[in-house]
Amino acid sequence: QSACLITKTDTNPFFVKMKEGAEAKAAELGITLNSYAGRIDGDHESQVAAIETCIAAGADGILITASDTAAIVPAVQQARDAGILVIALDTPLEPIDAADATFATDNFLAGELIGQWAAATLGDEAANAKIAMLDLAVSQPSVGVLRDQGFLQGFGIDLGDPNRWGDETDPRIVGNEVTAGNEEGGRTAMENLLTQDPEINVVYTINEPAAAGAYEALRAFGRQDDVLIVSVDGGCPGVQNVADGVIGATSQQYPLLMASLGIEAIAAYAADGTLPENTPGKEFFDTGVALVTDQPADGVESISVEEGMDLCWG
Amino acid sequence: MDLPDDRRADHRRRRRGPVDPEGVVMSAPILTARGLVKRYGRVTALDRADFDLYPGEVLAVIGDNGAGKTSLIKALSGAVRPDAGEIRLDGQVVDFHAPQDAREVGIETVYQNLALSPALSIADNMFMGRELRKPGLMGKLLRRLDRKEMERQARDKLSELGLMTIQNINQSVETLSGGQRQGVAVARAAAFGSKVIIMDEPTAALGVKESRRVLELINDVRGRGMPIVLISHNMPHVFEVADRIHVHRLGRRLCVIDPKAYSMSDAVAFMTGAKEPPAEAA
Amino acid sequence: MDLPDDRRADHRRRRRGPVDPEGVVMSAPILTARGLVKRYGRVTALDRADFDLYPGEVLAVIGDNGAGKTSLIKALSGAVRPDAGEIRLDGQVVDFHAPQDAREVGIETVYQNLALSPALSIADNMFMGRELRKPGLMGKLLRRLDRKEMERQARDKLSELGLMTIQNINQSVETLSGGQRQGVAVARAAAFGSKVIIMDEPTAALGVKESRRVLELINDVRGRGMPIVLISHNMPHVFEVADRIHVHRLGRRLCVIDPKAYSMSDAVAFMTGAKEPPAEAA
Amino acid sequence: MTETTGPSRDDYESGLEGSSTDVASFEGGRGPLYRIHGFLHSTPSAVPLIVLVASVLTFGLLVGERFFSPFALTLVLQQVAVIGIVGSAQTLVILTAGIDLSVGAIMVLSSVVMGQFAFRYGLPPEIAVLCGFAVGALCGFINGVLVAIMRLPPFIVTLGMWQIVLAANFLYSANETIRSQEIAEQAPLLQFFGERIEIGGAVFTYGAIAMVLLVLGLHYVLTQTAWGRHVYAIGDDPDAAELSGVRVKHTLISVYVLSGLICALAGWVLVGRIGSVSPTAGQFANIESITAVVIGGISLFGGRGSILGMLFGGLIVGVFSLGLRLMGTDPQWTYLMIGVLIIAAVAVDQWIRKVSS
Amino acid sequence: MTETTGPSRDDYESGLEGSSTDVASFEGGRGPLYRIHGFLHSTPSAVPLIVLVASVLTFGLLVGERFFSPFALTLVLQQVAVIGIVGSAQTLVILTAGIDLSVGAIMVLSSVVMGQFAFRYGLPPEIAVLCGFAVGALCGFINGVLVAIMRLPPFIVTLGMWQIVLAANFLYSANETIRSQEIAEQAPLLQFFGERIEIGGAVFTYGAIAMVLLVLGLHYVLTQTAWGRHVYAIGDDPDAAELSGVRVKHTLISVYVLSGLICALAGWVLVGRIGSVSPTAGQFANIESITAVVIGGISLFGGRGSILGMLFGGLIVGVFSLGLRLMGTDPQWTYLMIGVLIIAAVAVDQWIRKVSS
Ligand SMILES: Nc1ncnc2c1ncn2[C@@H]1O[C@H](COP(=O)(O)OP(=O)(O)OP(=O)(O)O)[C@@H](O)[C@H]1O
Ligand SMILES: Nc1ncnc2c1ncn2[C@@H]1O[C@H](COP(=O)(O)OP(=O)(O)OP(=O)(O)O)[C@@H](O)[C@H]1O
Ligand SMILES: [Mg+2]
Ligand SMILES: [Mg+2]
Repeated sequence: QSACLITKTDTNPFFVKMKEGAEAKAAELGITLNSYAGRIDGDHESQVAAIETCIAAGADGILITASDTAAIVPAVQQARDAGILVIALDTPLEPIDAADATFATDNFLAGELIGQWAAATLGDEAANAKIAMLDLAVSQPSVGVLRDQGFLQGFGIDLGDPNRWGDETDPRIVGNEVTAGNEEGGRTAMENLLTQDPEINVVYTINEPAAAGAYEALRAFGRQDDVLIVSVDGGCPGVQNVADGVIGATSQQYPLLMASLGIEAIAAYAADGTLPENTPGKEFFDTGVALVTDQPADGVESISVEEGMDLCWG
Repeated sequence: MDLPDDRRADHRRRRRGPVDPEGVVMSAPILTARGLVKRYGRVTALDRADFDLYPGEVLAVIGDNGAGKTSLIKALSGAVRPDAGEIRLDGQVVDFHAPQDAREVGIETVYQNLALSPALSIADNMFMGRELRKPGLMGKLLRRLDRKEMERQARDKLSELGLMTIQNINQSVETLSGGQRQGVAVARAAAFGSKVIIMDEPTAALGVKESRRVLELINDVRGRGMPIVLISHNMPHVFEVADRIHVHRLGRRLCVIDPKAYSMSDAVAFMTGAKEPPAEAA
Repeated sequence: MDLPDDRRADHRRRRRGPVDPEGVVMSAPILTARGLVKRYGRVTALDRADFDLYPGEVLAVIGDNGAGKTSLIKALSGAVRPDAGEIRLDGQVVDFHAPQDAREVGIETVYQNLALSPALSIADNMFMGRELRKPGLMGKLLRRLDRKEMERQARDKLSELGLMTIQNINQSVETLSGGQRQGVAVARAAAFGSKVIIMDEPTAALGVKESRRVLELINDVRGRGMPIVLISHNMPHVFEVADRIHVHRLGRRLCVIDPKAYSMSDAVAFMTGAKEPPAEAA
Repeated sequence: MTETTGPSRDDYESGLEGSSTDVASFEGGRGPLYRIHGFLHSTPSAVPLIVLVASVLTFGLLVGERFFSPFALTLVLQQVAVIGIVGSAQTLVILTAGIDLSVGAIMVLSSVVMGQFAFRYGLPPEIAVLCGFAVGALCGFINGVLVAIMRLPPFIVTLGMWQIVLAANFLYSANETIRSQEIAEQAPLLQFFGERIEIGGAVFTYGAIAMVLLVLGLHYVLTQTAWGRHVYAIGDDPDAAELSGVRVKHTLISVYVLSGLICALAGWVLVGRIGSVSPTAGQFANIESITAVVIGGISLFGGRGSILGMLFGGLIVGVFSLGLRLMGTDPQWTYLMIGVLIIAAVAVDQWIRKVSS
Repeated sequence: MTETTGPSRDDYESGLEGSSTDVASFEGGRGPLYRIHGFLHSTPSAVPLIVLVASVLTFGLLVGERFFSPFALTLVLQQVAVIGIVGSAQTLVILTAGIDLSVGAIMVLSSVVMGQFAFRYGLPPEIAVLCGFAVGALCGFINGVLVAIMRLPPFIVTLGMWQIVLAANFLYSANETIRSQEIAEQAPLLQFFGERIEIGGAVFTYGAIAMVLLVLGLHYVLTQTAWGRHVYAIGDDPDAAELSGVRVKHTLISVYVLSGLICALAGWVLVGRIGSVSPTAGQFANIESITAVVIGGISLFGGRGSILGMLFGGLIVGVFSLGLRLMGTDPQWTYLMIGVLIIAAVAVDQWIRKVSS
């Protein structure tokens, strides 16, 4: 029995965790696991080549976090035609039933949670908030759009086209900047937005490295204590940053769980052809998302930093 | 091989076109330039230079290093565009934007730096810009080159020049010795010029035998009625083949002298500024 | 300026070291080569070539284009490593890995392609690899170059050669005329050679005046007791300055002749293969 | 003065009399080593071909028949198809001593135009494809004019174009992917190059076939026509080419336009390969095409190399990637290995040329 | 034969007698146009400086004092610091007619080594920093040996090294980020270059100061020492440099080693800038450093240009990025504009040089 894991990159700690989870479970169940990844987020062709390799290698199942959720579909179809079970991890394909199953975080919900938390924490001040949006990339990959739009929804801002960021007209948004999801991009983006409007008091970040970079910029501007930074991911360093007061709140996802569930599903399918089932009421199996903060806000469910630390990317 | 004096007498006899300044009627010049100016930053390479070339003559251009001889013929062959001045070919004002323009009206030039593509073969270089195509469909439709023929012709031209140490016609030019390269450039110009041939120091790197061949070639070309501009620092060569000598000094034409009327040492004295040229020659 | 025969007599008088093959005792050669072989792919440039240079002499190397003269002196100056054969300097076998090795033991070379850096200034080129530093702390600690001094010296050297049309010593070499570049290369070698100076066609692109200066310079250098290897296609020049003439043909030394014992036309006949050299010269 | 006064010719030239007038004849093969050298020297694509064959054999031994099967080997061809086509465009530009960093962006923009013109504006797919080619040619033309007429360095021109075209691509496409199913229903022409011929286990997509034909065609053009010689001459020394009668500007512009057209073709083939039209595709096309070109033995300084070498170079990378993936190597190790192999391939190339010369 | 027989010298040379023996004297300025030309020609960094000043003024007018304040202007300096340092390394290599695609990777690996050696192995931060420099120098040395001794093309060598070093970086770091807070507590030396001096509204980080000092130092070395002249000569024509007595191999290796050391310094400055040690940083350092070099008027063919130009080139990009952001331009449009500006800056440069020559 063999399985493939195809991630967007293998440099983002999120996917590293995912791979750890898959490897541990595969070792436990006696499955050979081959891992593939794109070079950067959005490297679609490498993923197609990886699927083709899995077909050539005769794998039983493929776990994939697609870089381009619509474009990957024909390749996925080829794999399924070859009798391989394909499970989308973390990011649903478009259409979602292009994969045999999807084990994912609801990224929109993840964004919505931090949006609600920020709005609730600010209270009445939310009406006068000045928001900086630190997004992923100009190519607007779907994770980035979902988290961004989820945040705005949760904060109570009109989305415009929910499939795009940057088209909102709400004056509370100071601007969108791209960060490439790392510290360097986060810092430069934050500096640029702060120069534009030094009064910014809410910062949405696509992930925790970008948030750490943004915090460095705020510190340089001497504004680190009067700005709320919110983020998504829930990795261990990110949760630690919540504890240290760098990040106000972050939405935690569970990549390790996704991957190990995926491997189990492939094992089951290889054994007797059973297909995994969806979470009731959803089109996919929701691996859950939780808001991690040590300043819980009314009306927004959250877990504490200690719980977050225990679960971080578990 | 003929003896020198025979050949000399011979070419004088064959010479066409009136070329003697004090002699018979002068026909109209074929190529003229008036008031050419070319500046490179702070350096003035051409300073209101004039130039006249008559049909069928060999015009030598002599001058010190840096006098502006190369700049002058580059302006004539379209390789540089002068800042001011005009050039006429057969009385018509011409304005060359590229060497190819000059080439198309029949002016062929051997540049001092040779203008060869080092990585390409000798044959490729000789036919650059006017390649031969295969006869028939292959050539017309598929525009296929006729390599065999080009190689054959290239070989012939080089043999005519006596460049016999080239072992392989498909050798790339970068593997040739300095003199061999110069031979290739001269052979190219000789093969394709139809109106004027300009040679900027064509024998500088050539051996005794090869230089002799080039001089013979110049006489042959004149025999065909085509005028030649020859830049050279070699006074005996200049005085052997030239019908008139254009002395260039400090970016402009100092005078034009008749090699029969002046001695070599006069020419050298004019070009180095040791003597003033006589009024009638200036 | 002296008259030619004066100068000629003069240098003969000043000549040191026994150089006459039929004459007095021969001292030991300073630079020798035996059995040098150099192949470029299918082309054999050097075919078991020998070479001898005696102290204080001017040795001319003549030969057809492509005979292998440049390859020979490149082997002697460390620019190419021969495939076989050995080179001795003052009787010691030497193995140069780079031109800098040869330069460090005092062999200075003017290459046919000049070896100048086009974008750098004349002064930079002349002092390349042996730059002068400022005196004092600035030079020792900060290794600061003494540009003023280098420019001054460069200017002096060029004036000695009579290259008077260079308008700006800070001009980059690419903006010089062909002859001016050659002058820079010759001036560099003359300024720095301490044991042997090798010149590969140093006057090819030079004007009459500048060529004359180079020949004077060769005599001056010999006057200082330093031997010179001169490659040239210019027979009058060769016969004027050479003490012995090495005739190169088809990649090897055909013979060595005494310019006093043979005429120019003999030399030309040997080098082109028109005549067999006499047994004693081979 | 009389004719006798001027020293018409120095008497020493009389020595020339009787010298031989033969042309040195070409010396035939002097043993096998010389033949091999002559072959390697006159056939610059031979070395990458040898490396390619060696690497196929090595992986065949290491991985076994999962790799050494018609299916897997033709899979390499499919995977390399897009890069091979882009690499052809890159080869043309690099032969002129330029470099084209905008190839990937032009490819993607062309494919997006083909898709959007068919879907957003409802044009017939044939017209939409033509529009895609027109856009590719236009981008190439702009590059060409900036390089040839304005004399800007190709690196910087195409660096700028890359950013411009890519941003235009995202702005115009609004980051929308056109899904495969829709294309199959409404404009199957766009997926033309995804169709396939199966012979035994071997699968040849039209895209892979197109790539091979394109490379062979360009090989003919580059080696057998005047235009091809001019491309080499310009790369070798543009000043010398200009002086010896090549219309450098015209030729350069034609090279960039052709490069743009080939990128558009690559965009079409890309749609066939990935099924959908995605504005985020092709991000590594630049670096991969340059890698293929350089492993293929084509000089980045222009004027030297064969386009066949580029094809072999691309296939070498494809074989290594697939082979290492099939061996289950960790992706980072794969990148590391490919890095080592890039250097090793060129080192071997250099070494062979040196030893044999 | 007697001395009189050989025609010792042709009589025509007697014409030389009396010719002038002056050296052509340098003609002083002929009006302001000539002065300007002379200045622009002898100062290759003048054009990017003019473009820089012009763009600062333009944005100052367009955006007002949010941009034209000491604070915002020094912010540009901070943002450009890392790229300016990497660009210095890139400049050295490009001046030798090479290109270094591995600068970004070496920078990141060095910073990761500094961080991991301090945290994973508990070494004192001083030693860890030294180890980072050693790693940078080692990578540079390998590049240098491959380029100088094995004579492989720099593009391909550093392309391979890029992949190798980056993969090594990810494998070694296990993709772990070391957080800013931990570094501040346990090894604040790593954040040294993040410290700042404030003068009025202006904020100078040590990193920005280090960059400026480095560029000035290298400018001195390149223009005032023999080594610098040799670097230019090698880039100009390596064969000529070798023949005229430059130890080409030694110098090339020293250039690559120095480039590696400067990249390690950039890695240290990077830690100061982003606070943490992150293996995913610096992904665009290659392309951005090359952009700075080329906008700065340094020829990619080597041997021409000034390192000051690179600094101005980097600042131009920084000014445009910040300026466009402050004008509220959409990020995608910013990318497009920067593409246009890259081309425009070089076109202006070319145009000025042409007009004035
Ligand atoms: N591209 C250039 N840039 C700047 N200056 C130049 C350029 N080309 C030539 N010059 C200058 O113009 C003057 C004339 O040069 P030109 O090459 O025409 O001389 P020439 O008479 O051909 O000399 P030679 O006999 O040495 O070939 C020289 O002083 C030279 O330095
Ligand atoms: N790098 C090279 N690659 C291949 N062949 C070469 C190379 N250099 C020289 N040759 C060949 O070696 C032979 C000798 O060349 P060399 O330059 O030594 O001749 P030369 O006697 O100096 O001629 P010239 O008087 O024309 O300068 C020539 O046939 C030439 O084609
Ligand atoms: Mg000239
Ligand atoms: Mg030679």
